Amino acid sequence: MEALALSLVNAIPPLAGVPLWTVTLLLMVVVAAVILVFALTFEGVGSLVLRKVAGDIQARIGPNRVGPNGMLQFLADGVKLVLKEDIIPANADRLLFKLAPYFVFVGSFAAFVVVPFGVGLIAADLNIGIYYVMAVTSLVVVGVLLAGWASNNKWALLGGMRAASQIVSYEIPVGMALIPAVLIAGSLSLQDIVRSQGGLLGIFGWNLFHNPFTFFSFFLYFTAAQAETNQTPFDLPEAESELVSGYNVEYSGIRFGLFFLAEFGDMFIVAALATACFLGGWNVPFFNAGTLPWIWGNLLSLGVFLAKAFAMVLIMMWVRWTLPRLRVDQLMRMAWKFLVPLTFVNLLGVSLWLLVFRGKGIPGMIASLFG
Amino acid sequence: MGLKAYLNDIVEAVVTTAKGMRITARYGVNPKEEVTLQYPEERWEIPQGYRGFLHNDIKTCTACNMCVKVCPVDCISLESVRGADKKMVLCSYDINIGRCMYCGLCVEVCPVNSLKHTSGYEMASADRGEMILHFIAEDAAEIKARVARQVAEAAAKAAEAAKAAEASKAAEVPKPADLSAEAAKAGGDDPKAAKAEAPKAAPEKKE
Amino acid sequence: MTTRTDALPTQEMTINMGPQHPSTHGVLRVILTTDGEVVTRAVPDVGYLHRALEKIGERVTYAQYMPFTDRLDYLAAMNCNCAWAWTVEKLAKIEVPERAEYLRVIVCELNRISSHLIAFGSYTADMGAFTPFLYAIREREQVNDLFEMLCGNRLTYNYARVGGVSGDAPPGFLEKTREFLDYFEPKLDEYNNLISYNKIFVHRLANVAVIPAEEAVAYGLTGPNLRGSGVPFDLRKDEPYSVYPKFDFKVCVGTGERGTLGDCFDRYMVRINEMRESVKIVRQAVARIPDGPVRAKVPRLFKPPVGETYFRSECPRGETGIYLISDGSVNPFRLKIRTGSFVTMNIFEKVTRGLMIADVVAVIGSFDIILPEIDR
Amino acid sequence: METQAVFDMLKGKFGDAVVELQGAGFSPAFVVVAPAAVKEVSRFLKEDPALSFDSLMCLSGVDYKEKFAVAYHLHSLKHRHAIGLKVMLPRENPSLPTVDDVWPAANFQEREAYDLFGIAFEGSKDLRRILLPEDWEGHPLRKDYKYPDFYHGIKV
Amino acid sequence: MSPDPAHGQPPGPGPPPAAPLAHGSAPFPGLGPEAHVMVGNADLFVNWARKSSLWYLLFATACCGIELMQAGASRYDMDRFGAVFRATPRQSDLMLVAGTITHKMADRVKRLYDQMPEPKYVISMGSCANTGGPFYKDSYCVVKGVDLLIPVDVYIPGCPPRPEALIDGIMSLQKIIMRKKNYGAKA
Repeated sequence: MEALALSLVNAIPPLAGVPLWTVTLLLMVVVAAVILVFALTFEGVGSLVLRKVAGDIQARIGPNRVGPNGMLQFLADGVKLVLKEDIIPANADRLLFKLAPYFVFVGSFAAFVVVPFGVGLIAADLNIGIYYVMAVTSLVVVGVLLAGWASNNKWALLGGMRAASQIVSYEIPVGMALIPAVLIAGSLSLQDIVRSQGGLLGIFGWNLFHNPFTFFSFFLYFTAAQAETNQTPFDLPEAESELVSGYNVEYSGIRFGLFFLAEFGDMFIVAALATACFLGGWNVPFFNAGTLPWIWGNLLSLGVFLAKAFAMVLIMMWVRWTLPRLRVDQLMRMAWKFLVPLTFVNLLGVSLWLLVFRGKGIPGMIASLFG
Repeated sequence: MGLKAYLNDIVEAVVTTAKGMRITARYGVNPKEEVTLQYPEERWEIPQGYRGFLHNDIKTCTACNMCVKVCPVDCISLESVRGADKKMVLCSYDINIGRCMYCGLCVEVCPVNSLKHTSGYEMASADRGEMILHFIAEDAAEIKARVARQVAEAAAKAAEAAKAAEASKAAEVPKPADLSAEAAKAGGDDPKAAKAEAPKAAPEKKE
Repeated sequence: MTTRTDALPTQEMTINMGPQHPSTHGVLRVILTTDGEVVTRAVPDVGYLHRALEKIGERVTYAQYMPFTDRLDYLAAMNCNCAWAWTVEKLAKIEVPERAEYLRVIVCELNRISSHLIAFGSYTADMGAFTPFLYAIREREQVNDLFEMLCGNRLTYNYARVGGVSGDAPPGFLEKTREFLDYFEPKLDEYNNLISYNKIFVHRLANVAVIPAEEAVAYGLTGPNLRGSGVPFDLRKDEPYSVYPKFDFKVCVGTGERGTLGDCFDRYMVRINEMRESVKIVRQAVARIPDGPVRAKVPRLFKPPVGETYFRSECPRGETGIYLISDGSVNPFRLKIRTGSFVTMNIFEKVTRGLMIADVVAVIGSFDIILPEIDR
Repeated sequence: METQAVFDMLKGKFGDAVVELQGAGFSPAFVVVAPAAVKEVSRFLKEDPALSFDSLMCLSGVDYKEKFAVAYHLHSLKHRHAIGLKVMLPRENPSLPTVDDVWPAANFQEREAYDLFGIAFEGSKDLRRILLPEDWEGHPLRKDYKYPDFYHGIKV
Repeated sequence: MSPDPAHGQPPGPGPPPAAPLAHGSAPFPGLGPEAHVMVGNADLFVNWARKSSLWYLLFATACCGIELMQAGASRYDMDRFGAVFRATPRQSDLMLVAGTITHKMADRVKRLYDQMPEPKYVISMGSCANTGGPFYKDSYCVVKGVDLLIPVDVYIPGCPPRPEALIDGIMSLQKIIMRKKNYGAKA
């Protein structure tokens, strides 16, 4: 960010007199605002799309009366939630009750910072990008647990406990499934990982097709991430038909709205990580977007990235509307007996592969065969 | 758990999930599978004989009271007086569609088919009182007064025309009959009997 | 899990589930005592929909009671209508025209399909898959359309009458029924592919709340719940009434195909298979329905002879038995309705012990209870 | 097995505790037994191999105006026969032994009879009101039941 | 419990009629007549948002509940109007009383209503909720109309009402919501 500020100061002479840190700070605020707007828009549109997809799958239409073809549905929902009475139950722990939604929202929103949207479109290219995402999204579980505890409602408490155990368990397979991408790129930075998948091989340069183990890794990641974001079949913390509404059962108005938004934010983060680590990120197949002028290159790569991420989100919704829900012990069983061992085996496989073939993937080997 | 069973489990899970997702995808992409009826614009064609809100054609209604008696929930109330021509005149005929259970028993017993189910079903209202349908707009008291006048006129005419012997007969007031017993007798399968019966001069109200 | 509990003092938690809970199928209330997620005791508290149907029965005439039977089990109103008609006919020994009996069988079996569709759909919704529920309702709408065509209402039909049915099938009804059956039968395979054999779904149901056959009989379970335990007892076959003996169909029983005999999956599967059998029965009935009148002559204010009778018929939720005492007047003297769901709830506390909270939902769904039947 | 035969068998075993057979106009026929003997008779009906009435279909309270009664409808899955069992009770403090240890199915239905008729089942493992709220007054299915005017301030 | 103003209000049929905006007197003194326009637009927007997003409480007690489900299902699809079900009263705007309310259930209904956040609306669906319906005459334990317990905005007759009738009821509730004055109206 400081580098960007420096270049900005150099580019615009009137800024030379201003202290560098103010420019940096201003830039940070602007970037944060842009990302916030993006996140909110995505979350709003996401909720609409979710309902539309549900409508399609369930042989009906979905929202189509509010605004043209139902496009303003999310706006109406949002405005209504903001204007709703904000109830804090009498026996709730007021401070924690108020705090919990912010934890959840911040947890999901802060992860947007390292999402590599384009060639140069990343708010902070941290060199520990993946770690950062894993760490920050874990804040969500704190919020959910707080919400469950503070509501002083047994359904909420059960939901919170379920969320805690679930997210803690599934962190491991999620992390393990992402490590192959790190190994191949040799970096934890998401930008580096995306760049490592570029090149002349087109879609075969993606980590997904690097070797059989990465291929499986992608699906393991996808499954585990579905659980991380509490999507059906792993939506136990909310479990409408069991826990009424789970951890957010006592929340109303905008506080509930924050949970609601965070859910879609998480969804996008997961999809973005999958895109960045396995599906080539913003890389345009057979084309190097970096060679274009800055603005066009970024726009093109942004478009490609969003298309991939949205496709992933759609698949998540599709799964959500198809599958039933696991039971809590089966959920744990699945994490510890299936996903964790399998991701470890995969990791071992990828490491061996990289060792044996000196970092080359199958497409790369085939390409080198043909010269 | 052996390795084979372990792997089998995974394969089965993947295969059955894929099967299910294929089905939902088919519905998702095929717009022809959509069955939604966009209600206010598109409407379901109501079949013949649909049991919607009740409607009484008061012109043909004979105030026989059959519908009132057969109604299991007492949602019909009618008030009638004997008119000058010895026929019953309806003073009020109300149906509380907020209580009605749309069973159709009253329509079945109506001897002159004046009570019918319409195909209407929309009558959302903000007021509970709006759910009571009044089929006679005029005030019941007014009708009663008018009919009483007519009866009195007719009686006077009859008194004039006939001599003292008849006059004494006209003055006699028929007794209000025990309706349920009479109707029970008249019940059976002969609606005519039910119609002919119910000789009552006193206005009879059932609620 | 259990080994460490003595080190850490834990407390049991009492949770109130219902009466307003999405998966109690109405207003059932269950008082759960749980140790974490494990249910140590689940006591059902019913009566939130007690509407005094038996008392009403003593105050209205035999014909007037017909619409109230619609409300006895609103998912299978036709079956309840016919059960009432059959009971009164048995008491008063009224001969019913054959066409009317055929029509009754057709509507009963169609209603069984639509009722099982709700059972199937709401069960999958309880298990977290909402889409099959909507598919099931989509098919159910078509049955509703058929009934609407036949008797003018979608849910509370009031179709049967003492001595027959309220009206003959309108022209085109039988053809439409056949069309529906042709449409519906393949859908069952689709359901099976979509959800029944889904790994997660099977895992949720198999080996949960196993009820052995003797226990099922002792606790008075009937209908699909009894057959799910492997007891091949179906009143349509074993105590035949109406024209059921003329049809060829199979009694579906649980086989324990994915777990233990008598678990939730068996009860679920019995319903799915029963829909297929119902389709078979309706097909035969539609093909063979004779011509003739549909209503015997019954005086409008009819008084049955003095006597007591008990008639039971196979409703979608088990046996609906009506114990009717007549004192020769126009009103029933005493009317007791024994319903499948009410008796089934008796075993609820026993089978839910030691299950998890999510399983309690599964058990409620697998019994396919409906509250007006429990509470009346 | 025919009802008459069942009745004779019971009469032979229990003597005067078996009061009468209600046959004509009753379907199924009822064997009327004395209140005190109902548990033994039930157990015998269930466990005798020739009878083996293994399922209790229906248990109903009845208010015959001058008397209360409890009617049991039994069915045997093994022999496919059915019978009724009836116990006449006085109007004052009607009570009889429970049969829920013979047929577990009886519990809920006994609770219902208790709730709606006020018939007490001695030895029942859980005899509480089942359909009506705990603080409801009276037993509504009795013929002399008067509807209350208000319940918790809401007009009935 | 919710600190909602309706608590002390005696339950009566329907909401109090929306106070019409007093003409002549500006809602915000000193702002001049154009404040009318502003307030009017804000009202319009807020009401639009509220009517377009009626999340209803899944509160199906009896027969009408099935029609409620069918109205939310594929053929009638209440989601078109932005009406989706929520399982918890805290997140619902609309309580669809679908079915018979017994005396045993009565205080639950009141509690659920109290738990809903303002602004909240109630639709009484079907004869049982309207007046007690089939159980009006002889039933000792049915509440004769849900408006004895909570204020009702819209009544839908029918036993049970068709899904179309329910949607019609929701649309008339939307009309009622659009007429409400939130800002500037003197209480």
